[in-house]
Amino acid sequence: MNVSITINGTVYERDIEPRMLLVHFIREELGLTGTNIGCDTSQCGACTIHMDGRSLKSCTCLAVQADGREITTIEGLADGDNLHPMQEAFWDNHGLQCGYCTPGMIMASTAFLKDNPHPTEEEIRHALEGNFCRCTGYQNIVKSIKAASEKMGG
Amino acid sequence: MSMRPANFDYQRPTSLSEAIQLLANNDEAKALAGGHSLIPAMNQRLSTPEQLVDIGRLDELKGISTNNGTLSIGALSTHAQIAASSDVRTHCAALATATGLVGDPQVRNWGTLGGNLAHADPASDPPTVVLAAGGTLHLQGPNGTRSVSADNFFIDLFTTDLQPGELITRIEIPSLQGKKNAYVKLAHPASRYAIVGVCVVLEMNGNECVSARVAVGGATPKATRSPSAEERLTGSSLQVAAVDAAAEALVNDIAGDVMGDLFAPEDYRRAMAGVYLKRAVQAAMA
Amino acid sequence: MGTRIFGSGIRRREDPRLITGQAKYTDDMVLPGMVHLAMVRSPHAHARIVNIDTSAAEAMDGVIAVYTGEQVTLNPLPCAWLIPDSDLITPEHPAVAVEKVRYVGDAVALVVAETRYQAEDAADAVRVEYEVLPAVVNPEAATRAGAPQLHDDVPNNIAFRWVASSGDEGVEQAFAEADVVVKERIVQQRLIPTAMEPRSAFAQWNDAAEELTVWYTTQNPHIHRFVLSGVTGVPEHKLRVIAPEVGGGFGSKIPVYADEALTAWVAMQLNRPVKWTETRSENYQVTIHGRDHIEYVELAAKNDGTVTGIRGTVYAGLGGYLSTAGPGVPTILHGLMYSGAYTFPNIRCETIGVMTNTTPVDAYRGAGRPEATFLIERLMDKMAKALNMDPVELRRKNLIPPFENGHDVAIGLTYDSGNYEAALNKALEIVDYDALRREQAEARTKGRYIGIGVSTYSEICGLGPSQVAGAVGFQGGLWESAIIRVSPAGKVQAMIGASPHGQGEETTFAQLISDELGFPVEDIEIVHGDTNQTPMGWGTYGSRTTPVAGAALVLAARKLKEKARAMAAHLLEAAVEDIDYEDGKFFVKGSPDNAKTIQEITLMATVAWDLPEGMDPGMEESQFYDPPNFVYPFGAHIAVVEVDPETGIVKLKRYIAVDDCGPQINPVIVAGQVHGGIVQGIGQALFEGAVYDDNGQLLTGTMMDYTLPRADDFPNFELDHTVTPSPHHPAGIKGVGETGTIASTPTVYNAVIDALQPFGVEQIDMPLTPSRVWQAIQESSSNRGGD
Amino acid sequence: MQLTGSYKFNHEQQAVWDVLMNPDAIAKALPGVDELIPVEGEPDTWRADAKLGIATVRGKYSGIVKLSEQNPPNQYRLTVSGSGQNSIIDGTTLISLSYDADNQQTILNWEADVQISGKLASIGQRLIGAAANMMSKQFFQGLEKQLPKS
Repeated sequence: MNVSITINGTVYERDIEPRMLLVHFIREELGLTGTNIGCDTSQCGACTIHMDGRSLKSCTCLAVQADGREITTIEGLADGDNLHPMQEAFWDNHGLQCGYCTPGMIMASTAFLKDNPHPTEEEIRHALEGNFCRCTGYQNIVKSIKAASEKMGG
Repeated sequence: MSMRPANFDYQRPTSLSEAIQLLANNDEAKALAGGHSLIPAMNQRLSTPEQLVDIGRLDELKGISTNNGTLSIGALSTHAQIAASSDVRTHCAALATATGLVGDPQVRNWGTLGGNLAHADPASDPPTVVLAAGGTLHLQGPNGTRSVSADNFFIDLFTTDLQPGELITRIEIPSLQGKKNAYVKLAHPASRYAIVGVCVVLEMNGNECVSARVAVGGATPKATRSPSAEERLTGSSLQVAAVDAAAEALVNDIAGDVMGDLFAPEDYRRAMAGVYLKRAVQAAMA
Repeated sequence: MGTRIFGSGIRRREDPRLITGQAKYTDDMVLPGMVHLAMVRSPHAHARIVNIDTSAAEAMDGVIAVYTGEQVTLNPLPCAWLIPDSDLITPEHPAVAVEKVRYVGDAVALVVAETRYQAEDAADAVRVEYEVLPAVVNPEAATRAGAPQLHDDVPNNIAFRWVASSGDEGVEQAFAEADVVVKERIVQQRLIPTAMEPRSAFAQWNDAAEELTVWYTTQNPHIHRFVLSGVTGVPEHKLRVIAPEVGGGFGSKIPVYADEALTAWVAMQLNRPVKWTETRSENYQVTIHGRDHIEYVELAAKNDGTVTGIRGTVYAGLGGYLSTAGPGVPTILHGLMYSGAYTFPNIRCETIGVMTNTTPVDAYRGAGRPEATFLIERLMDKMAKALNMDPVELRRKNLIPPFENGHDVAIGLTYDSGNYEAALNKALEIVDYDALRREQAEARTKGRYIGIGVSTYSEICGLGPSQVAGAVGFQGGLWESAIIRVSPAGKVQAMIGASPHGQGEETTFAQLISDELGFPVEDIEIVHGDTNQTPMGWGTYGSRTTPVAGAALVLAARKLKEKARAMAAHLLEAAVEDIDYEDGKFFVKGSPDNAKTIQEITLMATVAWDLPEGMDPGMEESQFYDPPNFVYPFGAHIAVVEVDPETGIVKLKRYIAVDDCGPQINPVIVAGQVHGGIVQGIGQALFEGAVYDDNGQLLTGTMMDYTLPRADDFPNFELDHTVTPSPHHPAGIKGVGETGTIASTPTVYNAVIDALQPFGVEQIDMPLTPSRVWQAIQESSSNRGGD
Repeated sequence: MQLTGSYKFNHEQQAVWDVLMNPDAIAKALPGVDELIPVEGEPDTWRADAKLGIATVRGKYSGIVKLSEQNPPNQYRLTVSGSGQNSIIDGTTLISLSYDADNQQTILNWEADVQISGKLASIGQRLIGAAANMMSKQFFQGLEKQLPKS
């Protein structure tokens, strides 16, 4: 089936099997391997991207469902050479170690801040319920998101 | 070991009637709305439908509105939309709570209420609220439209009154404005599904509870009302003894049907159903 | 002089590629002509393979080959920790099961196809007929008469019996003469490491050159080259192992698994690049698990609180086959830890290593040392209660007094340095322990159940002297090496054999070099993870990278510095002993204005127009380093929890960690290591546990059932530290990768039991899930306290 | 996994027994089964293909159904073993009948030992008990439908 999906501002047209998951379309068809896969039951959140501005686990969506939609992946978050404030905050606050969960964490938290620009620490912790990290104990991830919210909130 | 679905035929009808036709024509077809129950099962190849009928873009199934206080929620409304809807908060706060507790933010962004109710997972949150709130499901199928009360819709484990080719189009919930209502949940720490979820709807006249609806989910194969608990609460002033009695009544009502698993054995679930009833009453009255 | 870079919490140099999605993990690799491998795995825990029918799979679209075990020509997988004096038996571990499967997930066939979807379709179509055999999953039960036998050559499923003792007579006497003995049966439940990146391998065979390259999710590429060479028959100089970005390991990427070797083998068969990546469910079934002990332990003491002896008998589950380091974990890394931070004079640990129809068990974060620390700290709390002493006082009474350069403990180790009471005092100060106890008492009167847990620990890490490795049967060395190479313009590449994967050594090691030589951090690149680019090393595990590879690096830098000093002396026409160094500049004593920078010196040494007599050109040094001893970090942790008796839910309210890993190169990174370790340790106490049914089916086979800790399970941790340098590390540094995991499990466990004192609850098996805590409260004889 | 349950038929015990022993009736009552094909040389043993499952979790299974230890009209053993969806299901159920003359009901009690291997074991943990109960209920309801209206 033919699909046309806009990813990070570029329109990609491909003929794909309907069963192809969006995450495989992104990683394997387009070679955008910043989006990672950490589980097979929609729990871990490593594959989180934005679809039409809202966070989505791209393992829980068929690529055909994304036909005609706008997608942002971790590769499309920075504005040219300028890191997104969330990326900067993760870097500044040691919000990552092995980095595998990081793209999903950053995508989930940037989407979260759109709905809740001034979250409390508790709200941040709750907002991460769809994302696992095994390295950081979440401590510096929470700190990073808090810092980003302060920076972005001005 | 898979995380890739088996092959299937994919159809994206442009109208509700076309969707119903496609589903009616093929016993092995499945409707795909948000896909947040179906796709995980397909990824594991536990579900291998021959055909998916993607209803995710049908405008007929979208939108949240109120009509004389009755909430009307299009089947394709996402949990996040419902949780954030001021209409829902006003008229059925418990549903806003419950949809805000489904899965995680990503799931709530794309999972739909219609898909959720049709799937009828026993540990899901919304069925419990729709049942306690006295909701009605509007269905459309090859033989036309019909309405089913939530009381009659949930039949058993993953089993509803939906007939082949039928879809949920929208869900109506009478306004609970003025009634106390709340949903509380003990979540499985890994899956986030409800071990126990309890919803109460209490109509108060001064200190007296003049009517009560109580539903429990998670503990039993389907969201279940507890007539005995409702009876204990009705006519009481929700004093500790009455609520304790209602909790005990709830536990007795469901005793034979309680499910157990590794994380929450039957006796624990049974006890928690009572505890969470008490907490639901507290939350409703808070 | 500027701020010293050693000790500065600079941002990580790894991060830009990781936060932008540019990092390349193994599964991200692509080569033209690539094909995909999927495994057909046993759904049974114990069965004979009767027949495998691959015909349907072979006929499917895109399928290139299907192989069964009989066709695979790899050598068996070796066990590489052959603990001595234990009658260890190492049953054969074929890469693909041929006659019998021994755990759910044991591979029985391989499918290769053009796409992954096709490979998985075809794997589903391979028909395997089994004769199902009875299974056994409990390591204690597996040793009993009549239990199902996994391997014909392992009678009673006992792979080894191992004893560590300070002297059996003394131990017997201590227990016979004790005023009080406390005992406990402890189940160290199985844990699933769950590195966020599943395992993956990508192999390329060059038929003409007979060269094999394998990209590999590994913590130790050089070990994997060494072993893979033996398994595949490809000689080491023709075999290149590359660890690209590795998404966490926690021990699970140390062992040599069949899958990676099979990926390489298929590449050799087909002469095409082959990729294999496990799914998470597959990861839970076949990637190693940790812990799995049933322990019978006891502690003897005098009435005044002097502990006189500790002993234990441990049934250690090893799984269906012996994993690479499997036998070493519950023995060497466990029994030798029984001294803890204390002056225990009599110690004995007996470990019975048992084969069961389960996923093989190997090193998981802390590996043996968390299990030992748990039982010590658990018994200390139990003893405090028996003696009616405050648990802090009991610990204080038995702590080893401060020492700076060596302390012998009864089990036979020499600890390097320690000041345990200082760490304990600091932690107690942070929480205001006495006030906290008053608060607890007050809360109880209001029906709130707060619990306080305190642990002191000392651990063994920085593995370790190679001589010791040999003496304890480890089939390799444990030294590290480093090469520092400075280019003509003064840019530095440092090559290390260790293989960090999230720990941040690209940053901290650059800080070490910068601190020693004065090159700015941004001019230093740490090269690791590629056997063709780095010198030999034994890998990243056991909190050894900084203690061992870091030491090699510091010594290489110092060698380089001496060369630079000699060159500077030559350039400044002074005697070498008159040359001073500061901040990357060399100058004649007293004349800092007339200095040569390290970059200038490098250039002159590299062009080599005018070298001092006898000096070789270039600015490059290499250093091998075999540590003289382990390092022994230590600390004290405190947890405050509240238990909701109605639901059994445990809420962690505060967590305080005071750790001492010597001087910290980068305190932000150290804190990150501690954070992650604490959460994994608390995971064991409260959330995680792999469960098999009696037939060997893994019931917690996905992330939907195996509970990983989440962000909202925790408060902000309160961290502090003391600094006690290791006397033998050139920069005084100890390891810190495992301390959090080692300390936090007993700390939180003891806090929960403390909270439940009014109910008389003494023991609950981990993890302390709400239903278990609730059940314990229900069953408690004195549960009237809860009314 | 041990499971137990009971079912009440508003029929005489012999009638219930007869329908329980009738392969055509069993085939009709087993959810998703069209036909039981006798296995040659094995008494009271049939091969069946079934489309089994609940809601979205549904797949093709093939297996063997066997009746044994018959003690008419009181007790027998029903053994089912099947595989599909990367899973293997082995179940043996002891079925006992007794007649409650007061209520004119035949009471069927069953005690099952079910062993599930493979995918369903690792992922279906939370629901297997409830699913087994539901499917057994469907089976007995299916049998009851084939009894003459009482």
